[in-house]
Amino acid sequence: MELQTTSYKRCDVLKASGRIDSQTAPALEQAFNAIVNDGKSGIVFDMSAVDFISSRGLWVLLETQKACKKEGGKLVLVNVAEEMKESLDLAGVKHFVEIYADLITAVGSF
Amino acid sequence: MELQTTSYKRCDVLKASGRIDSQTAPALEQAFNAIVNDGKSGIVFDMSAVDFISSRGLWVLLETQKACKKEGGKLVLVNVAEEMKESLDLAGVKHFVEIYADLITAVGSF
Amino acid sequence: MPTRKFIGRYENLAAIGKFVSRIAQKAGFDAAQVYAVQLAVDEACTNIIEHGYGGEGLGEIECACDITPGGVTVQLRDWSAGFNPEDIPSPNYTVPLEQLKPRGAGLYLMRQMMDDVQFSFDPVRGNLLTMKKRKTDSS
Amino acid sequence: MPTRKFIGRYENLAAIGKFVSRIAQKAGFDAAQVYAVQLAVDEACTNIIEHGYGGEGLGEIECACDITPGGVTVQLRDWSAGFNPEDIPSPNYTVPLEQLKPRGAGLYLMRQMMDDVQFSFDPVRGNLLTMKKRKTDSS
Ligand SMILES: Nc1ncnc2c1ncn2[C@@H]1O[C@H](COP(=O)(O)OP(=O)(O)O)[C@@H](O)[C@H]1O
Ligand SMILES: Nc1ncnc2c1ncn2[C@@H]1O[C@H](COP(=O)(O)OP(=O)(O)O)[C@@H](O)[C@H]1O
Repeated sequence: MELQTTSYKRCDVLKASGRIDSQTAPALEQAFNAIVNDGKSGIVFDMSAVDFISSRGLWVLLETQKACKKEGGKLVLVNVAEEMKESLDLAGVKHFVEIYADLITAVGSF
Repeated sequence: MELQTTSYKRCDVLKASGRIDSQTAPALEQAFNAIVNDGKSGIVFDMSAVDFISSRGLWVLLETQKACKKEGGKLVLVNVAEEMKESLDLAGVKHFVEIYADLITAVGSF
Repeated sequence: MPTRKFIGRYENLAAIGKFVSRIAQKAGFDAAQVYAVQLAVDEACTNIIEHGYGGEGLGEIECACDITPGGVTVQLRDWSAGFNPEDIPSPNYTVPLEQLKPRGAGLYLMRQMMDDVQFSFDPVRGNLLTMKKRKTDSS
Repeated sequence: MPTRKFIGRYENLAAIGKFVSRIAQKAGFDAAQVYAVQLAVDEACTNIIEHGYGGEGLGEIECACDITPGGVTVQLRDWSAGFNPEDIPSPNYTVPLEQLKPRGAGLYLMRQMMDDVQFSFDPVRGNLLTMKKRKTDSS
């Protein structure tokens, strides 16, 4: 898994590539925490290059959402591959996190 | 020339296609005015599909910038074709209007 | 049945996922179904490592996977203490976000992703988790 | 010299632009140079319609364009009253935005886009605007 953050005026875009599983989820968690600890609570998670995300990764998203909401912001997802949508739904992510179809709309939602 | 507006939380993206000359610039002017009269002063002008813009069109951009700034907002440009950049410079547009390379950065600047 | 043995470490999850995905692909499953098989297996292996063995590098996982007339069967064997799957409640997402506990989706996802999930526990021959996914008309 | 006559209407600007662009392309100009020729001609024709004839549909524009050994030459002829180009100041962009007057970039752009811009005024044979763009080493 690789991570890359781009900062905009009202949100940071974190883009991950590869697999998010029990091995790699801690690094993702750290990257989200780094943004939130920096005082920024608007985050777009760009999943266009994510091949796989297990429940361990999905919990990272939900915990990040908790932290963002607490600071008056939000986490949103963008470019979620069709085949992983069902698991995002089953793991509760869809209830708690907005999912956008493209990056412009996601960034434009802040 | 064709026009299309997409609204985001803090800006509207106006995308034009085709030629902007003395024939078509008035329609562009109207479209910008409609946004500003709607109380919205954050505008991204997406020029990715603009083939040509004469000084008549460039003045529309500068007048729109005046109107946006007056309301505390701004007009920014995005996806300006390489061959038209010199004329934007010579007609003063580059002095008064930010130019972004991609739509996400442009929307993210609001 | 094609069978491979892995040390119970998270770094092996990618290889395990690739192993079962390839077979699911060969079985003619579509992208969403292949993903479902990989996800169920990843969740199961994570549980074996985390809850069964109680940590990384403390035991092995044997992964067998094959195409069957009805679809695909995956068998995961481990030599941990075992548990009672009946005791595990489904996750509850009807609570407000702040009250959500970051736990308990794995078993639920396995059961949703696969058509049949069976545990059998044997202190000698090891615990066997058998998961089957059927090829439906749409695949 | 390939020559075409157009009614002085803004809706004809696209056709005039296409006519000169094609020839500039054939001359081997790159995209920026072709664009420059088209822009200069568009500005000139807009001025003839707006300032020369004082409105649309009130006179004709004859557009001649050809490849020369040195590059491309465009000639625009109209039968309006004429003006003194020496009297026209260059635009000034060093003022604050609010003080900017939305006027006076046309002539300036023509001179910047082309290497040579010559006006000649003749009440009988019409006014002739001759603009030349040289092929430089880079093109
Ligand atoms: N292989 C296993 N060995 C022992 N306990 C297990 C195993 N798999 C699941 N469990 C038990 O079931 C519970 C629920 O598992 P699961 O749904 O995957 O969620 P989580 O792993 O997030 O707790 C675990 O907390 C654990 O107590
Ligand atoms: N063909 C023309 N006939 C008469 N007057 C012209 C012509 N072209 C330019 N002018 C004069 O020169 C001025 C500057 O022209 P220009 O630089 O194109 O800016 P603009 O058209 O925006 O005023 C015009 O306002 C007009 O007075």
